[in-house]
Amino acid sequence: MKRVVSLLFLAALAVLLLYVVANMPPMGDPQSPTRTHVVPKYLEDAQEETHAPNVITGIILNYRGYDTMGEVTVIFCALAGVLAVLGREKRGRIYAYADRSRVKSSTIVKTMVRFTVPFIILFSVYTILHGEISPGGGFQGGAIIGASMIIFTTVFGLYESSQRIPQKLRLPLEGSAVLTFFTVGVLGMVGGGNFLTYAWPHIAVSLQPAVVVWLTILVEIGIGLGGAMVFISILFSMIREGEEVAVVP
Amino acid sequence: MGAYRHFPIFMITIPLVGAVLLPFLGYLRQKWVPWAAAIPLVSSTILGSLLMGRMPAGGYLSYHMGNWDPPFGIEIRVDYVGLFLMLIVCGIALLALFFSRLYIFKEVSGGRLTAYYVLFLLLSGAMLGFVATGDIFNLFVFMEILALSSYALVAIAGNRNAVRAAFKYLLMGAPSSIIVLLAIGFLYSATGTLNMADLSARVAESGYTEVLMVAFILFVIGFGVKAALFPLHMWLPDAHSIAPSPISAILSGLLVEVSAFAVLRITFSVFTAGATNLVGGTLDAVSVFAAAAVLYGGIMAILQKDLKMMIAYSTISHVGYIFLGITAFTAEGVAGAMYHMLDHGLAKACLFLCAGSFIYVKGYRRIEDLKGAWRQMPWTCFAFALASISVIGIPPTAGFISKWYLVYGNFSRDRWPYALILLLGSILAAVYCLRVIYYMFFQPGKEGAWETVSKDAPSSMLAPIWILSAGTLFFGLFSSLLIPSLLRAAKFLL
Amino acid sequence: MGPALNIILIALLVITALTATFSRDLLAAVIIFSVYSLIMCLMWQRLQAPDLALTEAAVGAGVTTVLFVVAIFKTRRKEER
Amino acid sequence: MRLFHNYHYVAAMLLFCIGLYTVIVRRNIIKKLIGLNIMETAVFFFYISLGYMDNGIAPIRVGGAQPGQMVNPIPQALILTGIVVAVSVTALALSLVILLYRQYGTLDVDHLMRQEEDEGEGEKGKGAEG
Repeated sequence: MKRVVSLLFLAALAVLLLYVVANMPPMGDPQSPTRTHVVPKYLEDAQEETHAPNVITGIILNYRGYDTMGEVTVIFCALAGVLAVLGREKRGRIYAYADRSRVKSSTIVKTMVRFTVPFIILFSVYTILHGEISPGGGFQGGAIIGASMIIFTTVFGLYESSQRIPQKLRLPLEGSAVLTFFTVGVLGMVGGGNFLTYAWPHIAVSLQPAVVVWLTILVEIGIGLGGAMVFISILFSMIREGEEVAVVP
Repeated sequence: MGAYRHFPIFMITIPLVGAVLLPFLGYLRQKWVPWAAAIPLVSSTILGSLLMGRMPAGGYLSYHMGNWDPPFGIEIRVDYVGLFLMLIVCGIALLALFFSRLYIFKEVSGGRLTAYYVLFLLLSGAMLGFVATGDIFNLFVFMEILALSSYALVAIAGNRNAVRAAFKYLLMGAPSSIIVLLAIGFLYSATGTLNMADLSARVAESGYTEVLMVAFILFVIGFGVKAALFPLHMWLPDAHSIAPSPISAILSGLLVEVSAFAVLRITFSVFTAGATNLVGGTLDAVSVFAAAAVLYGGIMAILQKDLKMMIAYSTISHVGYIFLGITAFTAEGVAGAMYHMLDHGLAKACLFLCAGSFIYVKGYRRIEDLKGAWRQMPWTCFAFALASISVIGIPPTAGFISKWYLVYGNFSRDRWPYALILLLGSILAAVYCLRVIYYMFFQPGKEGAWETVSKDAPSSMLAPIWILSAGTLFFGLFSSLLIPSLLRAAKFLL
Repeated sequence: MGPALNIILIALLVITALTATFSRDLLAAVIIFSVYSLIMCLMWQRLQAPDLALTEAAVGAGVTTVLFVVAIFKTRRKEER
Repeated sequence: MRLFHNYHYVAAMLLFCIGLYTVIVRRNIIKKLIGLNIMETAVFFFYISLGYMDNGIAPIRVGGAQPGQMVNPIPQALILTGIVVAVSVTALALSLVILLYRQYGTLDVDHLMRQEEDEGEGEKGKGAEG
């Protein structure tokens, strides 16, 4: 019964959606509203106004920076939620982890991972710092750092990796994305504009490009570090759940 | 305006940043966390009250994020109604926070204390941002903060029921967020903009009426889940009754209202400015569902044995009231819906906090256990009675004023069946509320269930309860403070 | 080349999505879902969205999959009847 | 026929419906979460196709690329936010799943609901206190 109702609902929804698609502007039409209204200004002026050749970086950090501030709050919120539900891993050395996710890895695998992880992190740093020119940016870089730590954890186990990135290091950095955004936002106000103004009206016009570029890089680094730490903390918290065994020191 | 224009953004960001800073304090001195958590909310409340005095009547405050002009940058748009709702959010959240300080040890273990307050601040900040934003995608972002923190807060007790209720909530809430995202996509494809003010102009002249119509339907479905509109309400009774009581108060008294407010804004400030024909059919369907919600919520509330469950079902019924007000499409109806958001927020928060106070003192959750409760807990019981009167809609309270405008708004557009259903809803509310009151005051308690010496909840818990219930009385007696400006705002929307 | 490749990719997307839905082995479903994400990432690259392709490869196919795998290790691998 | 021209959109809607089907009909909760992710990616796909134009190039202004040829950057910027939101929801949901399994020993929604009914109304109140 319930199944039939839900299938009927799905069928109705599918018909509705297809009806919309059949009436939408044709894809790639240069005359469609999405093409003619806001976009031309972004494409024309983004480089001069945000000093980021990658228009997307310009939009997410500058034009729609407030959205991105919300976005980093969302991942912080997810972290707070996961920690509220599962709890953080214990501090100190008296706990060992009997994690099942740890593969019995051979020396070859261990050496390979030890060798590649620094390069992955190097790549992610490049992604973070180069975000305004090439594809990528703070969040992608952070996710890549998180992924590299995931590889490390699957091979060496949680104990090893939580020694490399201890809680003391992660705790202050988890909120760094939100804090950087807030700082940049307030600096924009001090500089005479509104919240999240990068080109401060109070300073000389010739200095503005440099300020915008440096603030952009600052925000990218903040997002990258914050994102990476949040991912690592979420992962550690999920792996450690129910698997902590107290060991007499 | 000078520095005042910066106030809304600080009202939103200070709780969010406070939430980020709180873990440090939790790491160093956990004892101070409950007090420190109040600081951001207090400052938001102060900023909001200062701004309220400066608000131009009938005007609005538009704040351009990053100095980019609206269609290009994000705009925060606070009008009189929005600021009013933001102040309600701040106030009720603050009272629930103070209530939590002692109460929370009953339901949340010490290790999760910091996480509780962090999520609490995120929830409050997100609600403020959700109300204030003038950009439709930004609305989605804040909705997600709102949703994520509320899932986690429902689950925070960590026991079987809490986790199950939270997961049920998530399984309905997450798809609804995606549906809203899809609706935003449709809207964007037909208009090419995301700013609400700009949208309302472009919706009117857009040629893609089919796309816009379906986008509106999807918006109603998406926000309908969040606001627990009748056929989409399944998550609400569990989530609201099982969450810790201060969180129930926030979810029931604020979150539902804020989602209904989002529907109101989408309906009036995006779609109907010159495009009423687009949304007419959908709104008719919504009013049928809302009427069903009034009856269903009322009847289910009568059948409940658990006090918090009863209050939760009553919320479903009241969401129906709010939607009937919105769909009435008259200034009185809309103003009534807005006023109902206020008084339902106050009354429901008060009822849930009272239920929490019974749990705190005696651990009683069932309605039957409350027989003779007033002898031990007179203050809680009287506050409960006052809030119930507002829920029913009996004259000196705010509930009466809003219900009067709702009924009037529906009558004046020849929607008399809906007006009758509103009255019937009041009768149902009287049945379920008066039953509890009857048990509390006029039934002898079970042997040993209550101590004869009065040992009510501690005064730091009674104070929030009484402020809320006095609020329902205050806004009932002095409705002329707000009603004219709400009517003017509603006329402006139509 | 043009549309043909897109259509092939879309077909693959639908096939992987359906397989992920109907497979009884949860781990297999998750791995197929990560394949789905990777195909999606190729598709986005073809639609000229390199930023998103990078993000999807790192987040959708990487982090999300790992989170799913951890959750499956913590719970059970087979779907119940 | 516009439906054929918009085949990207049609595909996105199809995937959306597959995802929604998984969320509504499949009983396993991890399956439901996979369905949620499929739904999300489908919507992202829809947004990105919305921004595409024929012979467009990525919106990165290096090497003398002309603004007129670029695809629409706005949906891409929005979806970047969307992806982050999606992974956040998934992380929280999966941690709830782990806890749910520890307490109920099942991942099946029907089994969960049966256990809920077995506990009965009165037990529910007591359980939530502990």
